[in-house]
Amino acid sequence: MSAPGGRATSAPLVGREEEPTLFELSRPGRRAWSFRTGGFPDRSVDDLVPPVHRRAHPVDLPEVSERDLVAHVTRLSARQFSVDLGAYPLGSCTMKYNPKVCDAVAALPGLAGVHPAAPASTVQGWLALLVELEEALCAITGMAAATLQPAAGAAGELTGLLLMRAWHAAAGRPRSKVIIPDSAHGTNPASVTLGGYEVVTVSSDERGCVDMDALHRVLDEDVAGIMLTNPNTLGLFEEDIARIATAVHDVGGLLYYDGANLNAILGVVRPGDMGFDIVHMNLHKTFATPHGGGGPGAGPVAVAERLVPFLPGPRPVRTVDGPLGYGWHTPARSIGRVHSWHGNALVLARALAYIRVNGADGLRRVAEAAVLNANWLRRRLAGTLDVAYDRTCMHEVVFSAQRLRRDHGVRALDVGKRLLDHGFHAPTVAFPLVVEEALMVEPTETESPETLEALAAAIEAVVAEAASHPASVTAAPTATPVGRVDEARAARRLVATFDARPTPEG
Amino acid sequence: MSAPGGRATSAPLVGREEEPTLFELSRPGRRAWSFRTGGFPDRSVDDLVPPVHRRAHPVDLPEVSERDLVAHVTRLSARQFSVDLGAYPLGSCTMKYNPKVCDAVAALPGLAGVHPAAPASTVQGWLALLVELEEALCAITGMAAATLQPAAGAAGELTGLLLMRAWHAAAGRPRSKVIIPDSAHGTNPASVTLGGYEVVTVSSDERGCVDMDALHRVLDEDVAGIMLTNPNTLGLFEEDIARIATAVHDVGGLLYYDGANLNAILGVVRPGDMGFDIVHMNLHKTFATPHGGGGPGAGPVAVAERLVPFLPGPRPVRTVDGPLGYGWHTPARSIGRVHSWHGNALVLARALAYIRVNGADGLRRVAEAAVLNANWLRRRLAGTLDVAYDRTCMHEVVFSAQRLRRDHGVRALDVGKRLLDHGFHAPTVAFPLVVEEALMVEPTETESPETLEALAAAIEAVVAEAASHPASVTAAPTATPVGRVDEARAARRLVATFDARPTPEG
Amino acid sequence: MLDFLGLGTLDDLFETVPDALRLASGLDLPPGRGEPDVLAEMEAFAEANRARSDRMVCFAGAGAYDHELPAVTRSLAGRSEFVTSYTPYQPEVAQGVLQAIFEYQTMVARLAGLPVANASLYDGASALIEAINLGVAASGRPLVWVSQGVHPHWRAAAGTAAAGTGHDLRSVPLVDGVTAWPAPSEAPAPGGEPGVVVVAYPNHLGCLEDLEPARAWCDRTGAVLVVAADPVAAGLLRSGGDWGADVVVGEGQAFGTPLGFGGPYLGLFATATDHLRRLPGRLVGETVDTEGRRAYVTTLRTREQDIRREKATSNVCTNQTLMAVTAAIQLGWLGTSGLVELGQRCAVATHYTRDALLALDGVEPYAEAPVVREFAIRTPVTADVLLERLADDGFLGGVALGEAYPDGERALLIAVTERRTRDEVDRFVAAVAGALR
Amino acid sequence: MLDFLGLGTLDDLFETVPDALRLASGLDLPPGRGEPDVLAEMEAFAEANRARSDRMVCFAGAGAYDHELPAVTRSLAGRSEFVTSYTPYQPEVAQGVLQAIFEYQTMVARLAGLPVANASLYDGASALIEAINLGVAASGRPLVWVSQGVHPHWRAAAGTAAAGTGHDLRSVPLVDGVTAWPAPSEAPAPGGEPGVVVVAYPNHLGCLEDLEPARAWCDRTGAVLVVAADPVAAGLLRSGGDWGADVVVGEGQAFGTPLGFGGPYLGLFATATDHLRRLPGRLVGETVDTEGRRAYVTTLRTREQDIRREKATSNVCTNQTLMAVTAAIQLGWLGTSGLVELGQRCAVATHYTRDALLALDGVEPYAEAPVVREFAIRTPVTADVLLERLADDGFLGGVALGEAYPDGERALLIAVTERRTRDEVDRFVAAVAGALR
Ligand SMILES: Cc1ncc(COP(=O)(O)O)c(C=O)c1O
Ligand SMILES: Cc1ncc(COP(=O)(O)O)c(C=O)c1O
Repeated sequence: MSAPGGRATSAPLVGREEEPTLFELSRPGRRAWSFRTGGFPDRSVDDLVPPVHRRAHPVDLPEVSERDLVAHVTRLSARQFSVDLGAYPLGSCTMKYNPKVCDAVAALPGLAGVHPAAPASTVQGWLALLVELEEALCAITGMAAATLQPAAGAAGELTGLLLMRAWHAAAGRPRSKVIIPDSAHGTNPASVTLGGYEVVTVSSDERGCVDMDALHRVLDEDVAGIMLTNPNTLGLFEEDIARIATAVHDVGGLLYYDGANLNAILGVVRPGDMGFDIVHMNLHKTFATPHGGGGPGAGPVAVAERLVPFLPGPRPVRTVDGPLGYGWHTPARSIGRVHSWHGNALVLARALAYIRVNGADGLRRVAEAAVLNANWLRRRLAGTLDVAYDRTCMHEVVFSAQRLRRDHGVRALDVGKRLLDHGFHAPTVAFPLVVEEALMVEPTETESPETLEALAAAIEAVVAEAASHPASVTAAPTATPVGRVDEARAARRLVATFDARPTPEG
Repeated sequence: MSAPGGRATSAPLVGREEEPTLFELSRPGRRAWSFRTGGFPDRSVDDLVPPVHRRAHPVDLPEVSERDLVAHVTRLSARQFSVDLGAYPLGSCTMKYNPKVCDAVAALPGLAGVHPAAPASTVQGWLALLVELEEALCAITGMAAATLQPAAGAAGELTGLLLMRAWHAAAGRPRSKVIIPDSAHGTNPASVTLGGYEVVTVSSDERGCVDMDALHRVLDEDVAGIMLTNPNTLGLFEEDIARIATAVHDVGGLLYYDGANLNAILGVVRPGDMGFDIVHMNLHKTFATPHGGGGPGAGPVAVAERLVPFLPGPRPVRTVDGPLGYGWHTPARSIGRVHSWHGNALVLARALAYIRVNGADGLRRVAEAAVLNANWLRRRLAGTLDVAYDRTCMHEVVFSAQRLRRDHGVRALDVGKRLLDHGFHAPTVAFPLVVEEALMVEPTETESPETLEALAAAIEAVVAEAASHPASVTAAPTATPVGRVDEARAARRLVATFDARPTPEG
Repeated sequence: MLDFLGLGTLDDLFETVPDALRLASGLDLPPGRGEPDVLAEMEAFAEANRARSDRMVCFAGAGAYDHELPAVTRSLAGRSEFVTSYTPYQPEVAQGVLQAIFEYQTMVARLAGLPVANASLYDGASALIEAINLGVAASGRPLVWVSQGVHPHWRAAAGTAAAGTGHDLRSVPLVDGVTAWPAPSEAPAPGGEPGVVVVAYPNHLGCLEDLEPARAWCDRTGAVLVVAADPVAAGLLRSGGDWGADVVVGEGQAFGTPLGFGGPYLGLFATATDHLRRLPGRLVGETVDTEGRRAYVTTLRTREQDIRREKATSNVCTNQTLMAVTAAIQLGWLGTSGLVELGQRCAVATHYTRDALLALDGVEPYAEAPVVREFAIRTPVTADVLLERLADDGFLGGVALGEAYPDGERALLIAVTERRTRDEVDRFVAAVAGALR
Repeated sequence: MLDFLGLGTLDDLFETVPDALRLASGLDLPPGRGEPDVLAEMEAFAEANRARSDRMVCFAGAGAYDHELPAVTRSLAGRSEFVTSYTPYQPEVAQGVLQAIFEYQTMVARLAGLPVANASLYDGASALIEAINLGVAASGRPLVWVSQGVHPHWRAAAGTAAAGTGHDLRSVPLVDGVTAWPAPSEAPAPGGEPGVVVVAYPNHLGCLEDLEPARAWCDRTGAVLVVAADPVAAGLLRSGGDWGADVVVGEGQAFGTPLGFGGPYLGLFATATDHLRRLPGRLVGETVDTEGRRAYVTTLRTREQDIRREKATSNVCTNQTLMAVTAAIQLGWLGTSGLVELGQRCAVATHYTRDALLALDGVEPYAEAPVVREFAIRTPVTADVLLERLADDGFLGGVALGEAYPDGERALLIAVTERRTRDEVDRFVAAVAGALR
C-alpha cells in the first residue's frame, strides 16, 4: 500500500500505483495558506462569538504544505482522461474541443471579479454582454427572448416546464400531462415530474422517430405539451416535425425543444421555425464550455413571444429611458428566479465569445462538420457493427453490439472499455434505451479525418478481437491507470467519504 | 507505427505508444492562427519587398488545427516528469518546489507587458523592483552591488571573470591563470577559458575539500583568482575558507564564489564575510524560478566595493536628483553589456517575490531544512550505500555505488534508472567526477519527511534488488513512457531535426 | 469525405431536414471574427464594469464573497485534465476527477457535521430546493417552513420550484435579526404541521441564531431540519450537524471560485445516512479494481435521472464538478488551521468595521444579534443612493437589503472578508461618513 | 529528525561553518510576509509602469516586439510538466520536453534555411557571441567584421565577451541604411582578412540589405558568414541559409514570449552540418529505446561543458528551454500560412504607418532602403522629448535610435506589428503631428 504522508512520487507517469488521499498525506501542523495582513487591532473571537455558537473542535481538514498539495492534485490530474488528451466520442455529450481563447475571456478580471449584487450602474459591461448573448441565442433558435439563469440543461428543462405550467395556468386551463419519446434523455422525464406533470411516453417507430399514430393516441386536452429533441437522441432528424407541431398545438399544447446539443442544426434549421415554443440549450455542449469533469454548464431557455411575460426575472435588458444603457427588468407574470443570481455568468461569457468567433458562417460550418463526421463514421463502420437505424444521421450515430453479445458474449460496455486501451474514450453505452447494446458515437466537428480514421480502426480492431479473443475484450481495460472497477461493490459497501472507510488492517 | 495526421488518442495515459511529431500530424491547409483585424488598405507585398529579398517558397511549418496542437502538446506534457509530479533529488540542480504565487507575479500584465526600451519615466515600477532585488541579493551575499544582467549561472561566471580581468587590467597587472578545484561544476572551467584565462586545477583532499598544500603550490602572481563553491559540489563546507581567502588575496588574486546554489547558507554565512570578491547566484535554483525543462534562469553577479565601477551597464539605480525616483546608470569603467537587455527580468521579479515572502527568517529556515534533509538522508542511507565523505554535509550528499558495481555490475546510472520506476527522478549520477560511481542527492528543503523516507526506502529497495536481481536493475526503467534510451545510436546516426530522419521504409 | 458518403454537397447532409424548414439565408448574426478581435470586444465589456474587485474595494456579500483566491488553487483547478473531461462515466480513465470528488465529499461532510455529501449541486439555491424536495419526500408532508433569514434569492427560487412540486412554502419572519418561530404552545401555525423546516446559519442579516427552537419543532412534528449554513463560518461556528440538522446546504463559492457575477458557483449538500437513497445528484464511492487496487466510481446510480427517469430523486445531471474540485483544493490549502484563521480574521474585521460605522452619526444597527462576517445597518439615505456615492469613491459598499425585509431600502448589508485591511476599512468608513454628510 | 542525527539544535547542522564566519544577527532583510501582501506589493510595481502593452499602444521594437500571444500558446506552455522539469538528463521520463525541443530544432532550422539548430541560447546577443566564437574557431582567425546594422546591444555584448576571448571586433558602418562593406578591390580593410563576417537581416534600422557582398567576402577569405536574421520576417524574406550563411542567429521572443522588460527571451542558433562538432549548447537527437520505439535524447554531449570542461564549445548550461518549447507551440499555431500572413500584415501596416508619418511636416526618413516591420525617421525634436510627449498621449512611440548611430538622438525607430490597427496608427500619427507642432 502507498506510504502515507507528503510523499512526492509520480505514480501516474511511471506505473499504476495508487495515489493516497489528501487525508492520508496530511500531517498536523503543516500548512499552505496565507492571508493578507489585515492590521486590525487584535480581538479574541471569544469576545465576538457567544459560546453557544462556538464549535468545540476545529473542522478536521487535511494539513499539507503547498508542495504536497500541488503534487497530489497534479498526480490526480495525470490519472484523468480529457478532451485535451484525446478524442471523446461520447454520444449525446458533445465532448468537443473548445478554443482556449474562451478560457482567457472567462478569466478577465473585469468579468471574473464582479460581484453579482453590484448596482446596475457599475456592471454595464456584464449587462450588455448578457443582452447580446440573449439576442444571439434567439437568432440561433428563432425565438423571441431567453432567460440565461438556468445553470444546466436539466435546470433549463424544469424552467421550460414551469413556463409551460404558468402559461396554461394564466390561460385558465391547467393541464396534467407531458409527452416524451422513449428515446428521450433521462433528465426529460425527471424534469417533467418536478414540473408537476405526469410523463406520457410515446414510442419510436422503426425508423427511430416519433410514431405519429402513437402520438395521436395520447394527444388530448390534458396534454400540456411535448418535449422533443430534434435531431433526437438517436441522432435522427424528426422529419415529421411540422405535423407533430400542428397536432400538439391543435390540442392546445406547447412544444418543448430539448436543445442540449444544437451542433447539428446551427444555421441549418431553427427550433422556432419548426414550431417549437420553448427551447433550452446546453452552452456546455455546443457553445464552448469545457465540461469540467461534470460541470459547470449553462442551460438558457428561449421562448416564443407569447411566453416572454412569464420568463424568470430579473432579466438584463436594454433600458429605454434613463441614463444607463442597460438595466434589470422582471417580466409582469414572471415565474420567478431559478438561480441564486443571474446564471452561470462566466459560462455565458464564454458562449458569447464562441458565437462571435464563429459568426453566422462559422456556426453553419460547425453543423456541417459535425454531421459529416458522424455520417462518415456511420458509413465507415457499417460493415463492422450494426447501425441501429441505417439512414442519414445528424451529429451522432448509434451502433448496436447485439451480435457481438450474442455470438461472443461481448457487450457494448466491453467494447467501450477496450477502446480505452486504444487511447480513446468510450462511446456512450447502453443509451439510448431503445437500442439493444447501444454504442452511441458523437465524433463532433472538432475531430480531424485522421482522428476519425484512427477511431474507426480502433473499433474495428476491438470488434475483430471480440471474435478472436473475446476474453481480452471482456477483461479490458488493462493499460489504464486502474483496471476495471468493481461498481457493484461500491454500491454494496458504500464508502462515500474517507471517514466511512473500514479502518485499515494492522 | 503511429497513424499520422491529427490523431487524438491519449497514448500517455493508457500505454506506451509513441507520440507522432507535429510534422506528421500536419495536413496542408489546416490552421490554428488568427490575428487582429488591422483594417489597413490592401497592398501586395510584391510592391513592398523587392524580389531579390522575397523567399521562393514559404517556410514549411506544421499545419494543424488548434485542437490537434493542443492534443499533441498536452500528450507530450503527459510524457514528462516534473517537480509538480514528484520528488527530483537531482544533486547540484536544486529541483525544489517553487510557490505558485511567483507564477502569478511573472504573469502580471504590468510586468510582463512592458517593453525593455521604454523610457525610464514609463517604467519606474520595473526599475524600483530591480533595485530592490539587487539590494536584497547584496544583503544575502554580503556584497556591495550586483548586476542582474546575466541570464544564467554560466553567464554570471563569465561576467565575474570579465570583471576580474578588468580589475587586474585597470590595476595594470594582467594575469593569466584561474584556479578551480577538481570537484567544480563544468561551467567553471568552460567560463574560465572564455574569460581568457588558463585553468589551473587543484585537487581535493581526502575530506573532499581544497587541498591547502596543493593550493599553495599553484598560487603565484600570475593567478588572477580562484573560483570556489562553498559548500562545494560535494555538499561540503570548505572549513578553511578564511585561510584560502588570505592566501589568494596575498598573491593579489580575487575570490570568486560560485553561488549557483545558496540554499545551504542563506542567513547562515555570507560569501562576502568569507572573503569573496565576486559571487554569482542562480536565481533558478535558490530563488523560485522553476527550471522550465532546462531554463530560463538568471545569474546575477554581486561584487565587493572595489569592483563596483566595473559592473555591466546600464544598471537600474535610485536617482539622486531629477524628477524620477529611478533611472539607468552605466558605471565609469563598466565591462559593458552582457545581455540583450536587462537580464531575464520576469525571472528577477519572481526572485524578489520569493525573497519577500520568506524574509530574513524564512530564508534562514530554508537553509536549515535543506541541510537537515540532506543530513537525514545521509544518515538514513549510510548502511545502504557508501557515503563518499562521511561527515556533516550541507544541502546535498554524495553517495558512491562503487561496491554495487564491483560486486554486482550495477552502476550508479542503473540505480538512478531503477528509481524512475519507483516514481522518483534519479539523483545526479557520475558527478562530481572526483567520486567513483557518484550518486549525488539533493533533497531540497521543500520535501517532507515522508517523501524523504519514501525516497530512502526506494533506494534501499533498488540496492537490495541490485544484489538479488541485478539484471532487473540494469534493464530499468520499465514503467516509464519509454524504456532505456539508446544514447550511443543518437550520436552515431545523428538525427537532430525531423528533416534528417531517414525516409521511412515502405 | 463527401465522396465516401456518395453526397454531392454539404447541403445534402441535411436531406432529412424538410426544405420548408431550412434556413434560407443563414443565421442573422454577424460573420465570424478573429479571436484577438473578439477578445478585445470582451475586454471592452470587462472595462465597462466599474465594480471589479481589482479596482473597487468590495464590502458586498449576501452570498457571494471576495475571499482569497490563491494562485495555487487557480493553477491546479485549471489543469486541462479537470477542465476538459466529462462526467466520470468511465472510471478507469477518470480516477483523477473521481478521487478529487471523493475528497470533496469528505470535506463537505466534515464541514456540515453530517456523514454524507454529494458531488455538488448548481448553487446555494438549487441545494436548498433539493433539500426541500428530499425533506418533503422523507416526511411525506409538503408544508415547508422557511425562515426569512434564508437568502431572499434562494427563497424566491424555492418558490419558483414549488409551483411545480406543489410544496407549500411558508415564511417565518425575523424579529430582532433572528427567526421568530411559533411558540411551542401555539397551534402549530403557519399552515399546520411542517414536513420541512429551513433555517439559515448565519442568516441573511449576518446574524447567528439559536437553532434549538427549529430543531425542537422538527422533533415534535417529525419534520426534516434543513440548515443553510455558511461554510466559511464553519471555522468558528458549530456545524449544522451539531445543531441537529438532517440536511445541510450551502453556497461553496467562497472556496476558490471567483465572484464571476454570480456564477458558476457551487451548491453544497450534506445529509444523514437515513436519507442516502433520496440523495440528489452524483455520489462517488470507493471500491477496488480487478487487481484489488483502491479505485473510485460514481455509485448508487439508481437514484439518478439517467436510470430512474421520472422516478429519480432529482433531475440534476451536469453539476458543478469543476467548482467542487476547486473547493477540495482550496480546502486542502486552508487545512484545519486555515479555516479557523479565516473565520477569525473575518470576525475581527467585521466587528471593527461595524463598530466604526455605528459610531457615525445617523448609522444604526439593523439588528443586534451576534455576527461573524456580515451585518446590516440602517442609514438616513436609501441604500441605493449611498451605494452610488460610495462607488464614485471606489467602494462597492455592500448590498441593499431591499424589499425582502421591512424598511430594507434604507438598510445596507456589509460583508468584511479576510481580504480587507484596516486601511481599506478606515477609508471606507470615512467615505460613508462623507456620503452621509 | 535532529534526534536521528544526534544533534541538539538546528544550529548544530552548521557545525562545519567556522563560528567567526557565521552571521550573528541574521540577514538584513525584512521578515517574511504573506503571499497576498507580497503579490500586492508586486502589483504596485506593475501599476507604476506606465508603458504596459495593455494600456499603451506599442510602436517600440528594436529587437523586442508586441506580437500576438494567443491563449492557446500561453496555456500549453504553462503546463507544469514543462515549467517545473529540469534539463532532460533522464530521457525515459523526459520525452515530453525532448520531443518538443526536437520539433523546435526542426522549425528553427527551417526558418534559418540551415540543417541544424540547437536547443536554444539565452537571447539574440548570446547567440551572436556563440556564433562569433564558433566562427573564429572554424576559420582560425580572430578578426571579426560586424556590420553596424547589427543590434547595438548585441554588438556591445559581443564587445564585452571579446575582452575575454581576445577576438578583434571591427565595426563596418552603414551608409544609406545598408552596410558599406569594403569594396572587393580595397586592401582587405578593416584589420586584415576577417575570420567571421556578421550582418543583420533586416538590420537594426529595419532595412533589408543585399547579403551578397558579405557572402563574397567570406568566399574570398574563407570567413564564416553569420547572419542575424529576424525570424518573423522569414515569412516573407529569403532565409539566411539561402543567402549563404554558415550560421544564422536570431531573437525568438516574437514567438509566444511576452515583452517582459527584456527577458527571458530566446536565442536562436542554426548552422551548417560542417560546424556540428562546434555547436554551442544542447542538442536533441532522435533514437530508439530498448524496444525499438522512437525516443529522443540530448546528444553530442561531448561538446558540452559538463563533459568537456575547459575545452567545451561553450559554457552554456541552463538555457531557455521553456521559451523554445513556447516557440515550437507558437510556430505550430502559426503554421506555414500563418507565418506568411504575419509577415505580410506587418509589412502592410509598417508601410502604411511610414507613409503617413513621412507625410508630416518635419518628419524625414532616416534611411531609404526597403523595410518590412520597422523603420527609422528623423524628427525636428529629439527622440527622447518626442517619446515623452507621445507617452502622455498613450503611445509607446518607438525607440530612440541613440548614440550608436550618427545623429541618432533625433531619430526614432518605429515598429508596427500585426497587432496594430489602422485606427491606432491614425491616432498615433495624429499624436506625432501634435507633438511636433
Ligand atoms: C439530450 C440531452 N438533454 C438534456 C441533457 C441534460 O443537460 P444537463 O446535463 O446540462 O443538465 C443532456 C445532457 O446531459 C442531453 O444530452
Ligand atoms: C555548482 C554550479 N555552478 C554553476 C552552474 C551553472 O549554472 P547555469 O546552469 O545556470 O548556467 C550550476 C548549475 O547547473 C551549478 O550547479
